[in-house]
Amino acid sequence: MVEMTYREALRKALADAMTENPDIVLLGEEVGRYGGAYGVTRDLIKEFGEHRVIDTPISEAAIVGAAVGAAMTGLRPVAELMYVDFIGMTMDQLANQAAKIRYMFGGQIGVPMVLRTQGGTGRSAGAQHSQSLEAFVMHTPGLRLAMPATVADAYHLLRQALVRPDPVVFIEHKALYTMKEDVDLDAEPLPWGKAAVRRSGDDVVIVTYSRQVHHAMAAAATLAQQGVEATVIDLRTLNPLDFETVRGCVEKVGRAIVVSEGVMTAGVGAELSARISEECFDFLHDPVVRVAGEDIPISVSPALEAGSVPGPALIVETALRMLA
Amino acid sequence: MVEMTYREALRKALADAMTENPDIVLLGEEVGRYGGAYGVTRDLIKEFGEHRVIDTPISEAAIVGAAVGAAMTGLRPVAELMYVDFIGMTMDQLANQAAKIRYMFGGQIGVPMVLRTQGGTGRSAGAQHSQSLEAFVMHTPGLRLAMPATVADAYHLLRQALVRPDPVVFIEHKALYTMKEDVDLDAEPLPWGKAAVRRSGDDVVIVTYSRQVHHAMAAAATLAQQGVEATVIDLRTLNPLDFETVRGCVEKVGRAIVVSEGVMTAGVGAELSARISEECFDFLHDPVVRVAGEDIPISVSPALEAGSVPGPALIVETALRMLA
Amino acid sequence: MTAADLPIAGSNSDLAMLYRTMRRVRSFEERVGELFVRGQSAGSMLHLSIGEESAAVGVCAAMKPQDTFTTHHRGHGIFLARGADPKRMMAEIGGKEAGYCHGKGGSMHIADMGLGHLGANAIVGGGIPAVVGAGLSARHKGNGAVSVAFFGDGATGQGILYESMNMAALWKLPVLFCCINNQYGMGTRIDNATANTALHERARAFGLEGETVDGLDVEMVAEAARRLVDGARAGRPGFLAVECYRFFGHARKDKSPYRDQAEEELGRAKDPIAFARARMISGGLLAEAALDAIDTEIDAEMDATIDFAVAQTEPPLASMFRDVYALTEPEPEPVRTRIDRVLARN
Amino acid sequence: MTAADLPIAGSNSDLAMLYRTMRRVRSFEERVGELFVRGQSAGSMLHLSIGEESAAVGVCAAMKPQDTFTTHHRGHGIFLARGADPKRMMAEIGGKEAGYCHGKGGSMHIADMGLGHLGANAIVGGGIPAVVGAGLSARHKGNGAVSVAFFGDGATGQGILYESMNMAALWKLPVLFCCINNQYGMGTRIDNATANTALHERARAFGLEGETVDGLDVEMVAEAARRLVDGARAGRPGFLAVECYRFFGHARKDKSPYRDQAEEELGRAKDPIAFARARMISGGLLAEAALDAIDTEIDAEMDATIDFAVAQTEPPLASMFRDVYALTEPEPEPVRTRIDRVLARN
Ligand SMILES: Cc1ncc(C[n+]2csc(CCOP(=O)(O)OP(=O)(O)O)c2C)c(N)n1
Ligand SMILES: Cc1ncc(C[n+]2csc(CCOP(=O)(O)OP(=O)(O)O)c2C)c(N)n1
Ligand SMILES: [Mg+2]
Ligand SMILES: [Mg+2]
Repeated sequence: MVEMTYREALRKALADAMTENPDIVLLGEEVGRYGGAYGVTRDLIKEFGEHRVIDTPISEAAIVGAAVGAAMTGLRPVAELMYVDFIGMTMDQLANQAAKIRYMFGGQIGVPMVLRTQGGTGRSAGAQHSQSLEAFVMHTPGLRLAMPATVADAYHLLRQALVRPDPVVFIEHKALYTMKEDVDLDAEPLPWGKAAVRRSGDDVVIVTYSRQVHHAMAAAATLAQQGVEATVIDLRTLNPLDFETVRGCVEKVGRAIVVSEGVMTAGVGAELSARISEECFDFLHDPVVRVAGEDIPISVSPALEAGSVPGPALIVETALRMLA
Repeated sequence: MVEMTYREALRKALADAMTENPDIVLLGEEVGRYGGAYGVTRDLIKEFGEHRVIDTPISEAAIVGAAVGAAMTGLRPVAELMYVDFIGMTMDQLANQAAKIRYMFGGQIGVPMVLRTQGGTGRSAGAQHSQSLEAFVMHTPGLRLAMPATVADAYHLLRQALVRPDPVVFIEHKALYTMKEDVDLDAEPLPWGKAAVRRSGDDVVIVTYSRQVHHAMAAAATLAQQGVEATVIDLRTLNPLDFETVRGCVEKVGRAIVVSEGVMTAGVGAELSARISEECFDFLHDPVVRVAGEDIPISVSPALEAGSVPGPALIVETALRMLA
Repeated sequence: MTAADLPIAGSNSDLAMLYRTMRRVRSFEERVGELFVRGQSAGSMLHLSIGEESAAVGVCAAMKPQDTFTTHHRGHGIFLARGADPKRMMAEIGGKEAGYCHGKGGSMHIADMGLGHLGANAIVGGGIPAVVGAGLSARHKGNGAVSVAFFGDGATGQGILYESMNMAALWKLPVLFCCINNQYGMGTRIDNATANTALHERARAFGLEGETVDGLDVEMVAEAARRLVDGARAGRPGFLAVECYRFFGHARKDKSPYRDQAEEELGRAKDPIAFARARMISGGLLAEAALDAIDTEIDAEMDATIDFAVAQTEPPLASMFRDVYALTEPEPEPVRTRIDRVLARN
Repeated sequence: MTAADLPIAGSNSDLAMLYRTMRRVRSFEERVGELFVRGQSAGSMLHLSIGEESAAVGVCAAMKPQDTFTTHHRGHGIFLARGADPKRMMAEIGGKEAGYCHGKGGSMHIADMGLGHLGANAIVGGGIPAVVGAGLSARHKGNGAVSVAFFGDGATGQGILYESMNMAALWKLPVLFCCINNQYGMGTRIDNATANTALHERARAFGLEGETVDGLDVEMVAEAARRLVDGARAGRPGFLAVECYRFFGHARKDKSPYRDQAEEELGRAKDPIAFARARMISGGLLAEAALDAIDTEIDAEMDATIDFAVAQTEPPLASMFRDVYALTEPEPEPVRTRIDRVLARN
């Protein structure tokens, strides 16, 4: 067991993978000399040189496009998008190229690249630097999607993403970088695509991912003090989606709350709520409840920002009322 | 009553609105001399001149960005995106700028623009020219979203979009342009944001929009022959979403099928299914069923293309089995 | 307050006025830094324009009241040069209700339609195409307005700049693209971001009038800007690169470890304010004492902006749902309300 | 079949071979038109490269087996010049299982890794940045491969072209940007899309080697291409604009009402095939009869591609779910299966 931050685990995953596989290259804005806007790639340029840790101009579309071309010609690129909020500039290269190339070309070639980025609220960064846009990716066939909540997953999911045959969008959460955990990285990790039941309880199932896993765990602890036992599922990857684990827990418990930081309408929570309601229909004592981000942009005002996304209190309140 | 095609209705809406409001300008690729890739703007440049019908270079991002700036300075731009598949290049200007400007700037100014585009399958146009990407728009607070299914709505929804205070994404369906209907354009239209109950029946409610409305109506006719009466709801706009009409019908009938052409996962169907399941829980005899596009890209092969999206047969089959 | 009835600070281009405006910008930016240190700013994404004041002041001096503009994330100085109220700016940077955007926008999203400020932008390059649209509006209305896009050297990596320049040149719009080249995009020096740092050559290749000017001398900047803004007004859109140096880190937390001392000292020596000051003294335009008096007066004014901002209240929580759509439209339904409805059955 | 063991059609640049290859391209494209007329093509989005054969053939003649490339939507000729099997191409255009992409890609998405064809693209500009990545791969592997992006004049409106050129120049990658300037993007003539039609000037402004060559003379195109491809291989990325004319409509259904007869006749007079033919005859390189024989042989070969394509079967419906992800991964669950599970309870 060693204590490590989410940021350090990500950095170690990159360093270890790059040591093992000489074809892995990083490219993105400030990934080299600056060490990454959030420090994830700090000093990797010293270790691997500027031909494997490539500082790019501010050209998100071409960064992703270059990664696509590199992946098609034998490299394993890890492109960094500094904020997931900038995905809008890359959506054509991501959704029309990376996601569809294997299919359009009849399976001749894949695009084994990873797009690392980070999202979420927590830094008063405003409407264009605080979003949770994973739904765009989840709605695009051909793209895998991983969103680690824990330090161990930050390491293992990134290592696993780096051996997947298809493009993986890997979304970190800016509020988790400094989170510390004791981890044993030699312990056998959960397989790629498997959800983790972080806590088991028979009263309600909370299905979530990324930072909201911690809010859900905090809520579960509070609920326990009031005699309510919650199961907390950390999906870890949204594509593939481990619905079997969700189904198993929900059919046992009969109540589900799905939590996501992204805006509620047509978001990831909608997919989860719909699937649970459709496929666990006869097992539900109560309707599935979505706890999600408000259908509004994020403000810089810390008060408004905090008010725009779910926290433990809302999850607790929702669970208690559901069980009332 | 006059007979008119969907295409002609759209063109008339633009012409009538431009005649009434001199600040309306059209800009986009091929909207002028060429008359629009699908002929919607044919000859408008002759009628209104090249300063109001502006042929642009192939620069989707800047087209939308220019429309944003024009809308902020007193014009009412209608930007045309030739295929909704190209929205990836515009998502930053659309979702980070157009959608958020009013909010970020504290309500000082709005962005009253319309982004006209078209989507869907039907022309063997392949993976990058056949998508249904409305979910991206529906998931973006600040953007209104209209998707007309009928000739009358093609006219009225576009006229209404052109007097809305906020940005409207207006998505036509490429397979409907040649569809003819008898319309009385002087008759009072349904208000903006109101869904239309196209047919009423007590056995199952089919909730859909755009081209799938016609598939649903065809399915309903077939079902009627087998003694099954379906209600068909045409949502007309997805933002605002008229959930009250959906609720009313579903609570009465107790069974719902939601149909969309876009891929199933995290799509519009997910939002509709989730809301119905959550809010009409006690009224549902059966789980809501989503009939949607497969979670795959679209092929040029006509056979594979047709197999990738819902048609009347699948809707009929689903309804019959639900009622079995 | 509209541009018409407000004295556009920069619009007087005599050196004393240019000096005063540059000095106000720097004094304000220093106070922004202090607001952050005092933990009163909304976040740490504060980008100071210290060292590049001549670009903001020189170009704004060439603009007319009806003109409009967009800025990048480092836009405080530009807006001040245009005549912004520093108190409301500081309040916005503090995320307060009294700010220009009621605390929703903050440092990177300040805007003011009254002064023709179509908005700062946190997306590098994000505000550039809007001036093409503003140019179309000006052509349509024939109001003789020019629209200026201010952006940094880093934005030259964004394709949308070229799409926009191409349109402006094609349609001969009254538009100016102003690149404030402070040599850095975060930790990346311009020569690590492009092979040809003579940025105006690109603009010319698209058919624009293109110039590069040394930002050390605000009078030269103002002169070049006047040439290009007047040209734009006459249907000859242009591009102006102002060469300067980013004196401090990218944002408040960046200590610029990626560049060396020597380079920084050289860069900071290119100080447009010190340069203007020296010229006025040597030219006998204003005496040292008079200039000191101006500085003291300005610093006092700017000190007051901190006290003002700190004293302001946070926006009310309910304002969160306002302005997503026009006020005439229903506000988005809060998640709580939706949860209530779903659970109402219990 | 890999580039190594296949005779790259263009790679021999004596005029007879260049003529033969251009002639094969035109003959194939004429058959594509016929396939459409016979209702045997998958859709009508078929973009013929008739009139611009010299660009495809001249540039491919300068490429080596290890080189890679991407094309735009008008890419049949380029792929043929690279040595594609016209039967499999025609089958793909017909949406058949025997096609290069098993009927999933069609005319606008043909690719073949064996010949280094990284793919045609239906997104204008969409295939351009891939060559930057291919350039990074070549640098990393030291395999001396050059990657060429073929695109049309219309793609010069796309910002991603400039982002890509900037990166290639900055990193000195073995990359060539080849703009096939057929004067039109759909109905928009180049001078209605940009103020400066000397496109190579932009490339130079970004630090690339930039040239424009007249597509009438395939030997001149091949010579310019060799200069630039060799330069790219040596670390001097380049840009080549080939001036030609789009003889027919944009796609099968377009009759080009937006341009006048006179202009079309002038444009079609710039025929690289007729030009090469005349030169060979006048230069005594090949006699009229010999050339006619070549033409007849080629036309016969291409006639066979139609029969082949028409005779092929549609891809099996189940193949719809294949290749969304790698074959080692589970296929996406069909909607029907999901509906079955939901309704199973009944
Ligand atoms: C689209 C986008 N990419 C990246 C960023 C992160 N970022 C913010 S400022 C900046 C550097 C911009 O440099 P420059 O344009 O020269 O402006 P300066 O900060 O020097 O004033 C970067 C990369 C962003 N905000 N938006
Ligand atoms: C991003 C994008 N925008 C628009 C289109 C529609 N479109 C297809 S081809 C074309 C014209 C392209 O012109 P050019 O690049 O010169 O190629 P050419 O057709 O002349 O070979 C347009 C506008 C598209 N396919 N992709
Ligand atoms: Mg800079
Ligand atoms: Mg062309």
